[in-house]
Amino acid sequence: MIPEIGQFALALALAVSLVQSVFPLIGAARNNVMWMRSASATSVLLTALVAIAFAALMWSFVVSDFTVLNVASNSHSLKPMLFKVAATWGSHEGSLLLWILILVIFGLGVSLLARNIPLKLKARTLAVQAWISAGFLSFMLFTSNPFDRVFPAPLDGQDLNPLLQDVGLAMHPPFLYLGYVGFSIVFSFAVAALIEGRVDPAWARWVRPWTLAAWVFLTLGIVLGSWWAYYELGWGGWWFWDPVENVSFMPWLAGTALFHSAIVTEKRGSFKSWTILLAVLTFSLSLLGTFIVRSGLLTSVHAFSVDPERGIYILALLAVAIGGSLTLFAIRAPEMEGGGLFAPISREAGLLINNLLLATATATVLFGTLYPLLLEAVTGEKISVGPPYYNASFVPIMLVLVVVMGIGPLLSWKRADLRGVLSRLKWVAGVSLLVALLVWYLDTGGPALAVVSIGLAVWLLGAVLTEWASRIKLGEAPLAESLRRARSLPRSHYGMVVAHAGLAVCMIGFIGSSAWKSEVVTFAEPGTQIEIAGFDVRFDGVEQLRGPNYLSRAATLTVFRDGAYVTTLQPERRAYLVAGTSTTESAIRTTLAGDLYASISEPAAESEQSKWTLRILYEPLVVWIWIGSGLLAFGGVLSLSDRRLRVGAPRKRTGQSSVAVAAE
Amino acid sequence: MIWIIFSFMAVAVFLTLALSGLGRKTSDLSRRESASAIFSDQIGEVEKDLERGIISAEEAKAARAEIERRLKAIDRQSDDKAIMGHSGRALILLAALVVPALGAGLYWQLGSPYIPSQPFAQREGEQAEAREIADLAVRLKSRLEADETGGPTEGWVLLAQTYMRMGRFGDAADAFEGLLDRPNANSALVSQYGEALVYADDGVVTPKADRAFERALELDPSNPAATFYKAIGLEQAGSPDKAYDLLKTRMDAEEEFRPWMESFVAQLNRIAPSIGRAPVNLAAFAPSMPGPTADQVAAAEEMSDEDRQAFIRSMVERLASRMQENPGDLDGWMRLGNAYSVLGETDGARNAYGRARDLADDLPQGDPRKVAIDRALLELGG
Amino acid sequence: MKRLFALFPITIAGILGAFLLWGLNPDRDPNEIPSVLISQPVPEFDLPPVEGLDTHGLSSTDLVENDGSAPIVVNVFASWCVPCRAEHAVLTRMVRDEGIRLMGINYKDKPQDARKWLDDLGNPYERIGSDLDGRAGIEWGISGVPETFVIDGAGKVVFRFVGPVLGDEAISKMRTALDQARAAGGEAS
Amino acid sequence: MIRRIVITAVTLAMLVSQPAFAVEPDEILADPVLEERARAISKQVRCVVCQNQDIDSSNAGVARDLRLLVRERLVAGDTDQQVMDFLVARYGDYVLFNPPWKPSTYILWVAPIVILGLGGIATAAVLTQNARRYRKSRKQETERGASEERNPENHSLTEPHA
Repeated sequence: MIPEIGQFALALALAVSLVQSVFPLIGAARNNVMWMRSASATSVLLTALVAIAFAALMWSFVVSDFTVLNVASNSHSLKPMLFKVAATWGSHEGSLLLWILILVIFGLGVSLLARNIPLKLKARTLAVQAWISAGFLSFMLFTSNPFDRVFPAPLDGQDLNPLLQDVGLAMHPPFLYLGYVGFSIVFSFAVAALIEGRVDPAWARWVRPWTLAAWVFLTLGIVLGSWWAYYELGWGGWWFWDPVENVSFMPWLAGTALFHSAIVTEKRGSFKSWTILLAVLTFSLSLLGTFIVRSGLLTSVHAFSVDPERGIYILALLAVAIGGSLTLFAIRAPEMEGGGLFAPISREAGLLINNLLLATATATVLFGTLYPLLLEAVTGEKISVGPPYYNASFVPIMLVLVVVMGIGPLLSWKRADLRGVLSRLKWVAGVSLLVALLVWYLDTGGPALAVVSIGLAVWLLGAVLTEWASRIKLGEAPLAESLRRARSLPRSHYGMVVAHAGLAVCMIGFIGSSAWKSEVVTFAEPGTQIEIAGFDVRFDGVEQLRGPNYLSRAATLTVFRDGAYVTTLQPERRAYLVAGTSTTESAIRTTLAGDLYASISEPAAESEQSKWTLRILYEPLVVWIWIGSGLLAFGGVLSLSDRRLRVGAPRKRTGQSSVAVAAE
Repeated sequence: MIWIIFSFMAVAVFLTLALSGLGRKTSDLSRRESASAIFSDQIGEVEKDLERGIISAEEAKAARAEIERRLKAIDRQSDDKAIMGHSGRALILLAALVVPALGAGLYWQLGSPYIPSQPFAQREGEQAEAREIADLAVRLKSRLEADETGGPTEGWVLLAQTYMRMGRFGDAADAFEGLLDRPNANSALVSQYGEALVYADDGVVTPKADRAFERALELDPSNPAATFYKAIGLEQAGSPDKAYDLLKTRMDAEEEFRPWMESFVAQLNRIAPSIGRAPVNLAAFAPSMPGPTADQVAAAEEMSDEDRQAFIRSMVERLASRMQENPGDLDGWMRLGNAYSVLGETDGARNAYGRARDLADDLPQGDPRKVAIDRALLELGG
Repeated sequence: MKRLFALFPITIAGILGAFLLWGLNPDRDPNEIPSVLISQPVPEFDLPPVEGLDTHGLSSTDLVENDGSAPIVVNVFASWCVPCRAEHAVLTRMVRDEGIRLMGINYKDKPQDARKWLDDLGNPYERIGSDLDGRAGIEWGISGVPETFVIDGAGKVVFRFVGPVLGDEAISKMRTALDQARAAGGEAS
Repeated sequence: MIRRIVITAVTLAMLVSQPAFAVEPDEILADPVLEERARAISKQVRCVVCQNQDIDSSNAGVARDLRLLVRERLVAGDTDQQVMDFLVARYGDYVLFNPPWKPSTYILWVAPIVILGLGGIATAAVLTQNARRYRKSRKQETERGASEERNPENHSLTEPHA
């Protein structure tokens, strides 16, 4: 019965979303307050209904109701409760339901929180949001219904791919979707502004916090996925330039460009049409990601289902959403210009260059991801575009961006003194050059890119600190004065400082773990000693363990350094009984200097059960990636907590005459 | 119960929609209000930044001047027209009515209200049964193996059939295999052996299985299961026309309706389009069976598409109500399931075949109806 | 000018959309890799027979020095490969009814398994080479088992089929390729 | 449970032979320099059966065969390029993660530069246009005194169709 309630709730939700797509929009065009206001009620209703459906599905997973096809094919009675819950969004259908749930929750957020934006803008935004909801609800109900039933029910389920039974990966999709879908609000705002034909100051105000929130979630989502790949796949990689990774990275890049450009739009009224375009494109790239992951269009390690019919449906959705909004853009954008003027050397110009580079980087990733498809369509030839391409194209662009990032925040609005800024940064430049030379000296013959990147990371870190120091007049004014200034510096400013420093920290991690990684792969028998990166690792043997739904072989590795005991590592190889597959559970000792990473595989041969394939890696500085990404996200949160962004738009001034509103 | 909940949900949706748009109106902002509020807030920020010493006095002055200019510009603009009141209320009420109706209609298409929830914990009976069967199989096997005379044929057949039910097709085939040389290995036994082989090979009729069906036919040329699988083998080898002929000949040889004909017809009609043969009508073989007569079918062919749908539907409804009165009729459930799938009503079909599947458990293993039900359920996503 | 710029995004999106639509066409298999062997002579390889089986081994010369204009079908199979069982009946019937010449490459298979398999299913192969280490498979550029190649009378690869030859579409593709090979062989001789 | 009984199209995934683990110790060459080269090559070669993975980290049987082959060729004295060519001759450009520079990939390789160039031109256009108007407005500002009311920057707010 419970699943059927979910099914019914979804059917109602689709109908409600249709109402919400129509009434507020017409209401806004015809100045009908009641119709515009109906959006608030419908968005509450929509959220309640989808939440009921989601709860129903989750309940079915929790109690293992195998009359629900989705449960039967993605769960198992023996699975740990945590993963039963997480399996709710582990499959294509369930994840789509989560997607929609987040979508309607964001809609509800607008209707509840956006008390201070013009009613018309709000009504139109919610209507656009409802179009998206209606599109995805119908997609789910007609092609991928999570509540399809089986009767008679199988006695037990088929279990979820064990690679996915992991905390990191269980949390990865919700964050990713919060990011993807968070951009939907920005998109709806942009389309509403395009329908209206003008950009309110409130528009720019509203776009920034939503963009920032979505960006923080997306950052965390991507990092969780990357972290999962690092420890779960067993060979210590964290980024593969796989199409599925790329499609989550593109909205991130575009979103980064978006909230930088929105700053200019809010503060100076410039770049309006560009900001609108970015808002549309960011969500379009999220949709493209959803499409690519779920259509089986490109080959990837971790795509969902391969079903061209679903692909056609999403492509149609994309055509309506992206095609429609960009057409609207083509009509409205030329009329939408004007804004504060500025000199070629100014904060505005710096942010423009930032946007140029980020947009180019996004386009490069998009092009690299889709090029195999384009070429295949034109010539039938099949090629692969892998990491070497992105290292040669994307990475240099980002390095230039890092140079600009060091300078940009020091520039003042309207007109800046570049010479003054550069002279303030000359010490930073000197130090980073020295560091680069030092690295080059220590690692002669190593990759040149690593040397350059380390130098640039130091440059960015130094420039960020310089900027902060100069804002609080550190060294120029008495210390007490500097402290006072440091305290009163707005939180959004600290957000910027922390996030930029986070990127510098990330860079150090990227370089360390890719340029100076060492690896030993060997057959190990009890007693085998392996030497790696100054550690002596002793293999003590393997024992059998039993988990709730798997059997495990756990190796014990004792690690010494200069004869002194350091730690014990226990990498495992798990065989999941129902799913019939094995996973590698690596064991990692993390320090700031680097990770000691161990994984084992099956015995070397059936006949030699005591001889195991052991893989030990030393990944220098890899933890800096996670720290740096944490700082990036934390910087976003700091900015969000800034009063100006949190409030969005101030409430109307008290005492101001209210505009003619029909009486109650 | 479920209908009460559904009605409650529908009413809640109706009420929320019907009342939407009413209520407090304090917080609605016009464009001008919102913009001027933001600009004055921005001016406040500039003051604060100046106080904090983030910007110089000159910068602050310029910024303030710019914002003030914008504020003035906004004031000069004409604001939105006065906003009207309650017009269009009727349409909202209409929408509030349409939404539950639309939701219900959609649910009618998608839902399966009669399938109960079956949380795993509440299915101890089934689990116990499954364990019992497994246990039984183990005991039966050890007893048969301990038997010095090799164990009675019936015992081994029972074991093999148990394995089949448990989905251990390879074991079932092995159990049957030991009986093949016994003098009482009849046609049914040999064809069941072949069937186990086919199941064990994911539905592929391997030459080994084919030989078994061959032998089953030697023992009893009228064994329909053996004929059925031989035809499937032929089709898999790329000779659908031969498969068609074989099935058709076997059916033509029969004087009256037999239950297995359903699956034969289904199979024939699946092959027919690809080799350009005429589809077969079950009614032609079973004039006495309840269902459309040849005349009715002929009449249906002359109808328009809509009429035909309606006609088929009325037939199906009659059949469905008959099944409610006579739920033990396996063939009836299968016909109903088939009719539903023709109409594209997957859930109805699934339910009907589900009922049929329960009844089919009592059938002997070689019965092609079982296969037909299982296949239908599989195709329906069951 | 501004209008032109504003049209730019929708144009790009439209073009990309068209490509994506093309990419969804059901005949396209994103995992399939086109063979570089088409219209090339068969690759060099020399495989011994399956141990304990009295069918001859297979080498490139058997395919090149093909006197008649009759095309040859080379089928890569293994006993551990489930789809191979399914296509076996089709290939057997093609040998029997259509008189094709079928050669086999037994890919990474234990001889005893292969023998049992052929015993169970029958042996339609004229020659079978045993590719224990998979090296011949690499020479043929195979990406999985089963794969089937059609070689014309002149020893050139005409066609490659990835996956089991099953179903009307696959069989008709094979027939077309065989006709093509016959025509090419006819010209050659 | 109903076992899939498949009568017609047996939809079966192609099986990849015996699973192994990424690089196995027994594959590793004694000569560290050659081994280093082998690893580098393996990381550039795409596994043909396992969707977007290099053969170095792939578990598939074919990937292992290819790894062994790469090492064999290196031991036989091939250059890196010769090894790559050997693989491309059998599997096509598809196996190269680093797309070769040739007519069909010219567009791919120049695209980033072209995009950056076009974007740069557009950015430069925006900047110079803006700078011209900015200079003009400052000039007017100084000429007319800081008369805020008539400052052309007013345009910033007067959107058309407002």
